[in-house]
Amino acid sequence: MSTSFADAIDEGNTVLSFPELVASLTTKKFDEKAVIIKKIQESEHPQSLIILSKLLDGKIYYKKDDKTVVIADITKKTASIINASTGEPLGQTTKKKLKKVGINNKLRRALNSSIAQLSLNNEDPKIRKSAVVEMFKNMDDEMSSILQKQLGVEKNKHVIKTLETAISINQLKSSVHDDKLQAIESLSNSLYPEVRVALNQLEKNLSTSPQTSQTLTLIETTQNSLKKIESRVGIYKQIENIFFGISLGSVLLLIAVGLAITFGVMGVINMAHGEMLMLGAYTTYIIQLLLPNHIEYSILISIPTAFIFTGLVGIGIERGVIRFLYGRPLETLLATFGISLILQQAVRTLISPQNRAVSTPEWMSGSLDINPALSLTYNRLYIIIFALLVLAGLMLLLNKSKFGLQVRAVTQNRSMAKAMGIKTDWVDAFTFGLGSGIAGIAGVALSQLTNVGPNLGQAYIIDSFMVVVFGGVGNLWGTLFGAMTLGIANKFLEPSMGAVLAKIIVLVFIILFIQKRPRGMFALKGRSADN
Amino acid sequence: MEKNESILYLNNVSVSFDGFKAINELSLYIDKNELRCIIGANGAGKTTMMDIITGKTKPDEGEVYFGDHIDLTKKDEAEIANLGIGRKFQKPTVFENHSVFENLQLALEGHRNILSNLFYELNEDQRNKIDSSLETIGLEAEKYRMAGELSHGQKQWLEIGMLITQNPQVLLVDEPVAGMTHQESERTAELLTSLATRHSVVVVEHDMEFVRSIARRVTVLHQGSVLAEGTMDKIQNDRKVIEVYLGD
Amino acid sequence: MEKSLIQRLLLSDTGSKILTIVIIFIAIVVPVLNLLVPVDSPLHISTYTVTLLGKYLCYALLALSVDLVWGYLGILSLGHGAFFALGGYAMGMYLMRQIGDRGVYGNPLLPDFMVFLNWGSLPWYWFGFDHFPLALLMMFAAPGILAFVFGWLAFRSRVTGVYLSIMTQAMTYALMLAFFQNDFGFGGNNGLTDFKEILGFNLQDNTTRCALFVASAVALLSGYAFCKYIAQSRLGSLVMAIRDSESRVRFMGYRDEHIKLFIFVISAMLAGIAGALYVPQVGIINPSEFAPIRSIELVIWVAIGGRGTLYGAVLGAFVVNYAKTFFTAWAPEAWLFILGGIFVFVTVFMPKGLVGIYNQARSRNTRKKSMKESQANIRNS
Amino acid sequence: MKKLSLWSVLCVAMIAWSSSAFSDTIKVGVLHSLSGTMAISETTLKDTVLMMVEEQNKAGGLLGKQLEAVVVDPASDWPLFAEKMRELVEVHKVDVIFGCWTSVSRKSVLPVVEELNGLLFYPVQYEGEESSKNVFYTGASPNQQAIPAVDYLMDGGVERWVLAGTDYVYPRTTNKILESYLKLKGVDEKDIMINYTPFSHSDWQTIVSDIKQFGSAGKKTAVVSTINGDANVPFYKELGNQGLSAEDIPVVAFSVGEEELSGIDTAPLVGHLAAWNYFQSAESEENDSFIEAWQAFIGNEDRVTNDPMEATYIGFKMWAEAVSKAGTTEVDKVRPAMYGLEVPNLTGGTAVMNTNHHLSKPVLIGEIQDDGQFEIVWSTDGEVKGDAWTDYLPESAVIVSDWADPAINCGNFNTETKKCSGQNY
Repeated sequence: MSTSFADAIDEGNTVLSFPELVASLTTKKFDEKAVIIKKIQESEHPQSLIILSKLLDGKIYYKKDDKTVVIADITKKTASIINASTGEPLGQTTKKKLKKVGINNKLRRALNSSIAQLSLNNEDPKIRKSAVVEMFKNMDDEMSSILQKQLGVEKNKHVIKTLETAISINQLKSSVHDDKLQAIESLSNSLYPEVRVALNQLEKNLSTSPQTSQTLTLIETTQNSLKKIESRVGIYKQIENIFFGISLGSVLLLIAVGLAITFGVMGVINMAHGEMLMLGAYTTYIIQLLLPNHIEYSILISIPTAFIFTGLVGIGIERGVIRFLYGRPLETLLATFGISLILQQAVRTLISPQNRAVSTPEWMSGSLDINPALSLTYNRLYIIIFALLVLAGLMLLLNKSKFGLQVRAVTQNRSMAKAMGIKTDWVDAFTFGLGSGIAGIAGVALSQLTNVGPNLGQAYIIDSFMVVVFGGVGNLWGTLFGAMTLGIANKFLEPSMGAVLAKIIVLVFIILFIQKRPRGMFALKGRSADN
Repeated sequence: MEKNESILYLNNVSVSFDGFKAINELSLYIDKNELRCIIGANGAGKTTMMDIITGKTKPDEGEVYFGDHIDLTKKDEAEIANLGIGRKFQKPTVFENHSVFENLQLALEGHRNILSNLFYELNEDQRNKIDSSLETIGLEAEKYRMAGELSHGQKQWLEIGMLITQNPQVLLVDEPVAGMTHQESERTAELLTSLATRHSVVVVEHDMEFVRSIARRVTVLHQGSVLAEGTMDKIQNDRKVIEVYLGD
Repeated sequence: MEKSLIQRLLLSDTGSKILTIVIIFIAIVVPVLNLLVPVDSPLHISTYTVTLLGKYLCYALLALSVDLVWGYLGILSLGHGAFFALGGYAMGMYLMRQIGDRGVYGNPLLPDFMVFLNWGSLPWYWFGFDHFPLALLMMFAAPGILAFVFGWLAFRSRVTGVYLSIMTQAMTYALMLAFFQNDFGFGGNNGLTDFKEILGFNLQDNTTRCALFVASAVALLSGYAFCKYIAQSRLGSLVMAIRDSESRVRFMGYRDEHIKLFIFVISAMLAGIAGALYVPQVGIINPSEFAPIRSIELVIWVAIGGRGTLYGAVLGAFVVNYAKTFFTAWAPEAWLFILGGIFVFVTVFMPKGLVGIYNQARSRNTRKKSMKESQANIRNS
Repeated sequence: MKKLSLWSVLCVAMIAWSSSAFSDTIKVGVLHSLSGTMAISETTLKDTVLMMVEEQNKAGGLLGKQLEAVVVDPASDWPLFAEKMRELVEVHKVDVIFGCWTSVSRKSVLPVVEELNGLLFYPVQYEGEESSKNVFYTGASPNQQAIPAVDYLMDGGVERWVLAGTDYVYPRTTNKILESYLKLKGVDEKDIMINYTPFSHSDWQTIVSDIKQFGSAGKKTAVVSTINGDANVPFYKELGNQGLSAEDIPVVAFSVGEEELSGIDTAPLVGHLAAWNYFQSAESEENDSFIEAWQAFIGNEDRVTNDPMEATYIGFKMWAEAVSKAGTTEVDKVRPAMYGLEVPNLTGGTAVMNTNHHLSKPVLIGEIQDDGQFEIVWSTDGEVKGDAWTDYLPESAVIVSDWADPAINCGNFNTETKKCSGQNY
């Protein structure tokens, strides 16, 4: 089959039927597949779009026995298959009997462009729009006239705008001076990188062509348009940077807020705090392992689970070790360091020394595109919101609830609180549990950003101490302020001096800052603070 | 004008913490070899006043002078201590892991820099000085005991003893009889009165009976400034004082 | 007179006595058994043991420096690894320059890592390190100056307790990040390695190794005597007075921040010397020595040995490191459980460390004895 | 008193320990971190060696003796690597050591293994610039990984390059080599962006955004990543979230293999590339049986295999063969027996040990699939000979390594000065 197909391509005139085309996807050669994809697109067969998008998703297989090309939906070891060229269901089979139709990046690009052309009439305006954007890269007159036609029937104003941009990009190549000028001017409002590329290219071409007054005007207009675009892009770049800073800040806030309880409120130098983060992240992993078909909800389930689990571990640590060490804060450091070693090795032994894969649910992937120059990633957005919610919840709990009152009473005057009938033992245990639990839910968030492995905690422990100390111990507003300041400072230093130097500078800044305010940003002042 | 006669001079001093005025336009003059008692309710600013004199807290405004021309607001704690102002804390503060003897030895005047301490040897004079301090505070028998093992009252005395060994011109004594038995209080009263022959002594105290037993001149602080000043009798009959302090 | 001073410093109490005897004993016996006894004799001590014990001696000196600031001055430094590493780097730079043109690229001036990273010339801060006296000076000065600057800032503004600990941690962390950078000119992650000789003696030679071993022992003992001298002086009383009640000291007219700075700098220099002796014996210095975890670990040695006694720190360094050596070979998968467990156990149940247990047992014995005596007295009367 | 007794216990333990070394097995030292930051990668290799030892013993051992693995934990602590190496050779008297990961650990043990004339097999890809008499390098050197990968991308029309790496020797050297190679191929300086990040870097927002901008200049752009293990997950996550797909800006990595992918949600990574000498998806009988044996040994049929494992496999097979050939485990006899030795590799070809102590191996390029495996999209025609010294750095171009040629007989022979430099033994 495939040899005859190769011959067919060589001759270039044989017309293959649609099923024959699809069947020839079983070839191993990527160049041949590229031609087939183009032909499938041009065939205008109702199955074309489905086949191409399934191919892009890696869902096209062929049966090892009779080489039937199928769309397969694989779960674990079984697969339900559909005949690709007819769309007729072929029932169940096992994964072992199928072989995947592999693609590479070149094919992915070809597929994307083919799918885009087939999607111009899609019902969803978003898909129509991205189909047009996909075409920016290779605009020509033929494409332009197709889009012109599309412009006639298009209703959605966003899509219309994109279509106009696409046509203008092509119009830059026009030989008519006025058309060119008009295109340049109209493109000055577009932030698409492709537009900048096209304008830059145009400027380059113009500067090498004969310098008539017309070309000079064109050059000037192009430069003005580019300048306008660049300045807007610059502004969005700054906004993006602030967003990066806030998002880094919110990660710092999440990892530090648990420590603000155990260290800030209780005075325990909790070196095992990082391992609480780690346990929270592993909880997410376990939940996903237990509910492989509900990845979408796994994070939501993980949050309370991690809170309870790490909270219980925290209570265990408090009852087992820390309660013997009150009044000896520096020694809690040593004991909790020992605990952190044990927890790390426990994870290595019980789960694996390797990192574990935690999937990101659909709703947390991708980004919110505000415009072509500014898009905010969803996972970061959610984490910012989540961090603020956690902080708010914690503040409510500490300031408004009876438990919070008891916590404050115990930390301010233990013996008095005891005399008033507060069970200080249990308040201590639950406060430590609360701090640990919050570290656990921070771990859930971290599992969406970074490695879930035994070393996870180590990577964050110093940062969390810096945030708490910088913000001022015992004050949650200080923690918020500290996290955000450090996050934003880091992100503003990073572009000019690189990630490492930025971090070093921030650390040196904290060291110097503590000289000025030995008790952090939001510290209590006056006599009581000195004792 | 009064500046010439007084050894300690506070004029219009104010300090505030987070908007709360702990000391409010306070003016106070202590004379040479005077025994002054300062009383006032909790939060009246007694300890903050001591903090200002000893350089722990810098006033927001106002003047603090030691002798005629030494501006204390420009000095830090160690400098002020070396000028001759000693302080006893509210909570007895001695070096609990050192013996009584060592505590007094560290308080001996002179030898405040590092190297001379590294190569320090005690001479006969200094031994005698320590012994005489021990005698003054009546702790001869406890000479080699750890300070941490002393009773509360003994610690108070030891701290006063350290002040004496330091030989300052002014002694600031914060609540010397807190937690003492009646006899101990009496002994402390004697001690302080005898000290006032050679030093200026400022005593901050709650215990009215104790104040009455030693006081020649009493200052009443209220909300960070002086409410009344004079002899004990005068104070006891002052209407304002009765209202805010003695009244309840 | 001279003799009495030595007696006072090294033989004044049981701990010091045992320590002095043991160190002198191994400083003599180990090299002899390594160099003079044939390899197949059962009495032969392997080079492995020599380097291992040499490493422990350096760690013990480091632990001593930590005990001086923690046990006596009351400052829990979580950044002493940085001083150790700086001393090590100073030695490492000297050793690198000693390689000369014997590097793999044969460049007489530049160390190998600079050659393959295309460095044109030697950075200015590498100049002079080919002279041992200057390098020796830097082994003291580099950690000393860092400690001075950091301490001056921190003690002047009265950063204390937990805050100070966290700041020392930030200091060593920042240095670790900096030294990890290849642009910094200290070999990045690979650090300095491939040393050939020290003062003209081949480092792979057993005699050189034994000499370094003896030098470490001597350094440890002198360091011990020096710390003991400080501890027994009036300055020592002051230092402990600062630990127990800093404001009292200040209101007595002492410049507590100067005293703290003095001790901190001295301690940093001791740590630097430990690092400088450590590097030629293990053959590598790398930024991971700056890792905050490392500094925490060495605080734990002191805690386990028992702080505030000096000999406790030495004991702790030996015990923990021997445990580590032993368990990483004996139970490679579980040694962290054991070590972590020991840390927790010691902090909770033995706040005064191993030395504390011994002292407690002894004082219980003496108390028992005195009780018996007094009972006997009562009976007699 | 207590202390004295402790000391005597210590001394006795040590003497007893060192005298227990003589027994009738061939000892195989395993020097891989089982704790600390490197445990993530290294425990797998420890298990691989244990499996190889077990298989060899089942097949009758070597020279009629059983093999015995001696496992120690250097705990990702570089000076400890040197100490443990000395322990293995001096105390345990092992005949060969399989171990180390990352150059710093190798550099740390190098003086020890040379001094004691040990035999180390280093199974990880590295920056080259080394050839020790006592070390066999079974991982890839830059010309077996980086340069073919760049060639492949260049054929695919890439004109603009981002060289992103973790700031340590391997990326620095590799990028130096690539930079000079790219310039040699006519790539403009402006079209190369170089970026270094610290170990375990976790916040990639700014850098990915920079790459995005760099890649939007109209020329086809690719990222050559020498980012080290831990930092990869957040890097790829950020790439996916900021919408940089493999079709737009492919990333080719030299330190991301199946093992690393098993810790990542691969869905957003599909299409990104890696260059190795081995992929689990390679189709050969040796590979199938190796995977089967591995999964059975570890008791997990989802456990993956990777390139350093193949390097360990080849190293072990070669050593075993060389020992049989030499009839002894004596290092000085085994070493010459290694040269020219051929062992089937797992991708269907043959690995040859060259006289510069580096292997000849094929180079493969794979695209990441959503199941965490690689689809092999390109491979070299035959085996590529590993270079100890790269030809693309001026200082190193003049150096060659040959341990068999009596005229050279050293690891870094300068062809200009005709001298060997930097040899300890």
